Amino acid sequence: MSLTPVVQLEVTEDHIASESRALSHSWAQPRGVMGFLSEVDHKRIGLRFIITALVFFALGGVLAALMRIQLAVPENQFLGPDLYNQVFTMHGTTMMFLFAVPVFEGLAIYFIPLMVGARTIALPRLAAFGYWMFLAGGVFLYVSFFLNIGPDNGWFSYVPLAGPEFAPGKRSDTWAQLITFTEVASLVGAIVTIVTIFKYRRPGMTLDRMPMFAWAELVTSFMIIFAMPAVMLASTSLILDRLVGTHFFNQAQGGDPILYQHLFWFFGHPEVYLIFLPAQGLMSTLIQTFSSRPIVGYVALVTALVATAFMGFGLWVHHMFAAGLPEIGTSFFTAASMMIAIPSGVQIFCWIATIWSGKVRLEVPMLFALGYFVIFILGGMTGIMVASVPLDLQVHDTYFVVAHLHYVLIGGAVFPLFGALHYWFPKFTGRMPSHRLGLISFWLLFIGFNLTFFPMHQLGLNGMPRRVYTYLPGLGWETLNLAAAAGAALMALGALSIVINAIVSLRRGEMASRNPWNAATLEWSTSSPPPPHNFYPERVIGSRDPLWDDPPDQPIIEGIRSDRREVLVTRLLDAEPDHRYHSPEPNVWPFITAVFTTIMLIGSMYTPWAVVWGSIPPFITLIAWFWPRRTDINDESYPVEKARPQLNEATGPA
Amino acid sequence: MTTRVLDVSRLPSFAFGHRSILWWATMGMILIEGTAFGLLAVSYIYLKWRVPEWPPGFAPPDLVWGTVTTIIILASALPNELARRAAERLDVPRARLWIWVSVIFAIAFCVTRALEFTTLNVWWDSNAYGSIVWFLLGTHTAHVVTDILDTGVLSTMLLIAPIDANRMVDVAENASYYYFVIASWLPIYVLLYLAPRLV
Amino acid sequence: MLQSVLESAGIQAARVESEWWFIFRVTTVVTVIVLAGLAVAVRRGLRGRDTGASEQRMLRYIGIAGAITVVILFAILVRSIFTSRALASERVSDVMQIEVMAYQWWWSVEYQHPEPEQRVRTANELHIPVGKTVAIKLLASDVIHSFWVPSLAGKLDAIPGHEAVLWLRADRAGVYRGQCAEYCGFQHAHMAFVVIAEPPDDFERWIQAQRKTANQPQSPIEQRGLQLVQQRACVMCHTIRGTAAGGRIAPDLTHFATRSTIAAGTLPRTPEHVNAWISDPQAIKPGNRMPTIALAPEDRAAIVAYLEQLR
Amino acid sequence: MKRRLAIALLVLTAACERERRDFKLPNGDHLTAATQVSQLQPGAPSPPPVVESPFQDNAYALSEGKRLYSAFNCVGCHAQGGGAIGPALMDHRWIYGSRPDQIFSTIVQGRPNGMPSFAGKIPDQQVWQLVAYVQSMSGNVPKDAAPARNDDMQASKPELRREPKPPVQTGHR
Amino acid sequence: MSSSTSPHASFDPWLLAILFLGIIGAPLLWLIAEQTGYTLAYQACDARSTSWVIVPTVGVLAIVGLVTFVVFRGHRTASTGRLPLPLLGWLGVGMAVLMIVVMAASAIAPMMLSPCD
Repeated sequence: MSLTPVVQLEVTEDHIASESRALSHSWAQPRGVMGFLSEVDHKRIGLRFIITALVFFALGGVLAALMRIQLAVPENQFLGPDLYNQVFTMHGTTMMFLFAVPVFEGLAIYFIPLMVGARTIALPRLAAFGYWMFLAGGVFLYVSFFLNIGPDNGWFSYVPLAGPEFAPGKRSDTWAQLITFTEVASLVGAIVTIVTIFKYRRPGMTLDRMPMFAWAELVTSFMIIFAMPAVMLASTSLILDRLVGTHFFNQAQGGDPILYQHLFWFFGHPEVYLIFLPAQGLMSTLIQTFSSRPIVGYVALVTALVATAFMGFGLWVHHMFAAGLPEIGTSFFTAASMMIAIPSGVQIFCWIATIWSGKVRLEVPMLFALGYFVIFILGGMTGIMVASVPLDLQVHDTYFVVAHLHYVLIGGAVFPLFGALHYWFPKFTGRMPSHRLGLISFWLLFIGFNLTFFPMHQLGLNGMPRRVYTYLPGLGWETLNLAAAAGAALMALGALSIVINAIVSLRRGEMASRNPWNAATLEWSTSSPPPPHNFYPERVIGSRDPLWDDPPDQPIIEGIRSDRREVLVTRLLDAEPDHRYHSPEPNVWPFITAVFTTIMLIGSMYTPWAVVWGSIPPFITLIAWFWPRRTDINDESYPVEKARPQLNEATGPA
Repeated sequence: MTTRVLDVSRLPSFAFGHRSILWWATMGMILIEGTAFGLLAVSYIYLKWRVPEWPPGFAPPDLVWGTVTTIIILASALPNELARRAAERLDVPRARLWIWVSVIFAIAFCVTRALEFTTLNVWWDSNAYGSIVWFLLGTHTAHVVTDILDTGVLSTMLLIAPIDANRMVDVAENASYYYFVIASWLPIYVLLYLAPRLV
Repeated sequence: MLQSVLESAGIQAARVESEWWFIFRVTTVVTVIVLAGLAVAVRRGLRGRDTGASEQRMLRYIGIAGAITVVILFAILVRSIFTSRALASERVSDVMQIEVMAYQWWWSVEYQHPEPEQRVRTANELHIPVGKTVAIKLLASDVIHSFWVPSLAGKLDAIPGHEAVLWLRADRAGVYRGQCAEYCGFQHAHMAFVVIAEPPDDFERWIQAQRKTANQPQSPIEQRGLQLVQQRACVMCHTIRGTAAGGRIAPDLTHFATRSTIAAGTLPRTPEHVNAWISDPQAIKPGNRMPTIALAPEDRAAIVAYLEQLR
Repeated sequence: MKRRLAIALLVLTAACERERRDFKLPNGDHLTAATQVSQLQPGAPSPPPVVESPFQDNAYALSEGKRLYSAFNCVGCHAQGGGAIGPALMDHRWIYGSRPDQIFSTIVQGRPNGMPSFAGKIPDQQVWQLVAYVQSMSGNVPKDAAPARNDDMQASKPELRREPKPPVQTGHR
Repeated sequence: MSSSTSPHASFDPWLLAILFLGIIGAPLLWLIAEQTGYTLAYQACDARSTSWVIVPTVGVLAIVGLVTFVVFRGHRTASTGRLPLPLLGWLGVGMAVLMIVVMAASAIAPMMLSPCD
């Protein structure tokens, strides 16, 4: 007789009410400063990730505006070379490490548990630790910047310019340590997302009933796990070369600057793919909801996601075509760089088919999705152009590449992100965002973006190299740079209008129902904003679009204890119930561990001994983090003999 | 009115092996550090392949302590496996015994590892060969030290903290991380000690 | 002064330009078709007439579109490999060798020759005979730079510890401007150079003149200038063959007056600019390696006069 | 709390000083060399003028000093600091004084047995950078500003890893 | 080996292995072929013959072809299996076929280019 029978039971209204109250009580978050610091509710951690990342996006935007002002006219004296180099490096580093990856991780931490029907995220304390490390890294970078120690060798910090001889002072070390902070945060986010998707899905949600955004985050998290170690090695060996005198990249003692480029770009290229893969998941979500029909070609879209992820690891040498590597070797990467357009193409065709055969409502998120099409396709085409070696040798490290990367990153990731923020605003705050303000911000961003970055293609072809703090008059670059500066102003207005929309709607937006957009995924089945325990009563999933296709009388899941934070762990492939698990209680030690780890990392920039002595406090706080407290003990199996009868179930292969 | 209910209350409150959350978290860490070791090995081979003579002008590290460490590491797999099996039988005294034995083994090969560092015949700042050798050995030693401390804390937990089934799951999953530390040492041993001599 | 990928004057750049126009046309057509498809889809979606369309039929269309994408990508790939092969065939071996060493923020140029005294050292300017292929050996003395003259050929990185060879051939006489394309520090923006393609006999005359040592100053102010150059800080970094100045970490000034620009292509070489450059180089290129020297105005005028006669 | 603020401020200003990169430094012989040639002086011996080397904790100037040390061929006689024809610069023994202004005058005036005079040949700003670098060769500059290794053959430990050697005025090699 | 905790039997491990051979195995084979091709490019130049690059690439292409055939058979049985087997089946076939296309593309260049350029 199976342990999880489906029975006919009397489920009265007050039973549901009392269970909800009990759940709200046991999942409540402690108040006060200690409560704030020992947060484990995935919705709060996710929201903090998103808001902090958006603040860094604004800072990065301001830096971009400074650059555009400096380049508006030839031989401008607005920023000197030293300050301009810091500004463009901070812009690149902020946008790539402090905005792009963390904002999608924030969305994952907030929405993956809601979309797979779980009460919380797996390993919540680890997610909290990840957020604190991300915040510490961002604050550390910007404090260094205002102390004139901001990195100034570009967001990929090539050796030997960033090496011991040509980067005096601590600027290059600041960049290397920031990489340590943000990679710890994103690795932690990746593990948390993978475990939640694999083990916390609600019974009935087999792998092929998972929402597309969950697939995108799963694939992105695996990419993070295999890509981040490469930049760990690159930044660690760079800082070792600078502080301890090792010779990884010293060509006179056996090292090689090209080794740094290989190590960095093995991470670098998957990094840009793990930025726009979650956005492809968002696109499927937005298009499905606003075409009011299930997505066409679910299997094709999942295959395309997995294909893009794997192929992303085989392209990195196309960043090094100008480094003089043998032609036959680089031809492999030309072929792969061109063939990766196939999965992206298939995705675009599936979305067009969904729009074609759906009932389209042109809400603001749908507009951002259509903006994605226009901009990302142009970015993809220039991508194919730079994949060909002879052409790349002409446009590599010029403004043509700057235009390409902004088309694929802003078009590919930021537009779907703004669409998703508008789409999920009711779920975050319980209030509807204003449609009119949304329209204004979309058109400001769309026109401003194209006015800024389309002229850059021509600038690149006219021979303007990348990362120049100024340029000589008389080369035909003046009007194009002026247009770009005007476009940047429009984009700034667009970003400002989004902030206004958020603030205004927070106070005066109309109240949002559970499912204002009539979407199909599970996060719209609970109240907005969701209660601490996310769902009650939880119904077994019956189809790929539960809110549209599930029969109303799906069995309710009962038996998960409501007197403590308990979650149902299910099997990977078919989400069959496996065992009940006591989710960790709120705990302040992850925050304190992050503080001591920050002190250790910053100290290690000044003396290698800081790593030895600095690692003792985090070790002690880790013990406190994992030490079982009274509330952490699993009373069903304490003392251990009580667990004996459950033993053969617990160890079966399942 | 009656509704259909999926009653999960009789499910166990813990699980071993790949059904437990901790196994997946450990697997995540193993994948990350495995990739890091893989890339370190590729960098080693990249630097080795650039120069005709490797190690360039230095004697390769002596085999003595490296081999002793490898033997102890392989031997330490035994107490670990016994600790894991005891944990999965919820046999606390035996688990406690074998986990302490594996801590002692780990401390032993930590000592031989320290001696190993003295026989490398090269400093980390003499040339790229020295740098990559110290980096490889240093990274693995960092994993060994963290694993000793981690297992040590777990062992003291088994002594003084209240023990429930989840602690037993911790002991079992700690073993799987330990196997990774052992498994990652073997290719490094081949690269550092045998590659300069054979190839 | 040409510096554009789309106005190619050399065989290498011409092949790449034709490849550019091919891919540009193909991708433009594809973009227009896909966006048109999207527009039609949105219009029909707004009216919601095809909500009944069968998934199988749509998947078949997606399959066909995917197949077409693969075919187009293969076509572009093969065309790109043809261009690579054609470019490779331009790499003939026994041609004139020019060694270009990239420094932080200027280019040293040395025309190779079996006998050492025939070798010509100059800076920031390359003269090449029209119609003849030239092999440029790229070296970097400090950080990574990238030698790129868009109108003649693609760029190639100069990486310390690596030797890279770039083949160039100018098919039309003219002045082609190039710039460093790999971020290399404060003055990456002002690290340009000029390639002057001239008929072979003009080139011969130029290279013969470059081989001579610096001509002796005639007028008293120029002699005063030579004396000052040898007394003050110029000797620590610059070389003027035939005088006591022998420093090798800055551009060779032996035939300074034959060059059309100063400060790595930043300013045209006129006495006023040279005077301004000597008086305060940091104002023109902040962060560059030339220090400001305390010089009386008349001394500076004498030095400028001397430099201007170094034909 | 005030003490901690003071320390924090101190650390911040040190960081700002280390990272300063100003290229437009006035150039003139404003710092007259103060080496005393004769020991005779009326009344009590006047205290030596305290002259601060302007660049000793500025990382950019120290790395420029290191670049000029090889560019102006100081390595020809002093090697990488171990000394050859010229005396060693990385040890604690100083012949003509270890104060910044004394090093300044050694470079500008030159010294017997082969040290050439660079007066008028090296602008003051670069001489002060060389002075700062010479101080760093014996570890007498803050560690976070001292230059790291060069991308060349490894001749000696990079300056930032050398232990400071308090200078001793020996008057001979 | 059905576990008593749930009424549904666990999945046939062999079928899963075949499907994951397609999903993960084929791309890994392509990455390995790309790496070897890139490293052997130097050897091809030294030995003045591109066969150093063509042979491994075509060899691995053949192996991926074999993998595709095996995965296709696995997909046929998986398409009628319990959820989510059909998805894994299609995923395996899709990935294997795409890897064939990418490897075919990678094989063109070494055949057209001469060893040392």
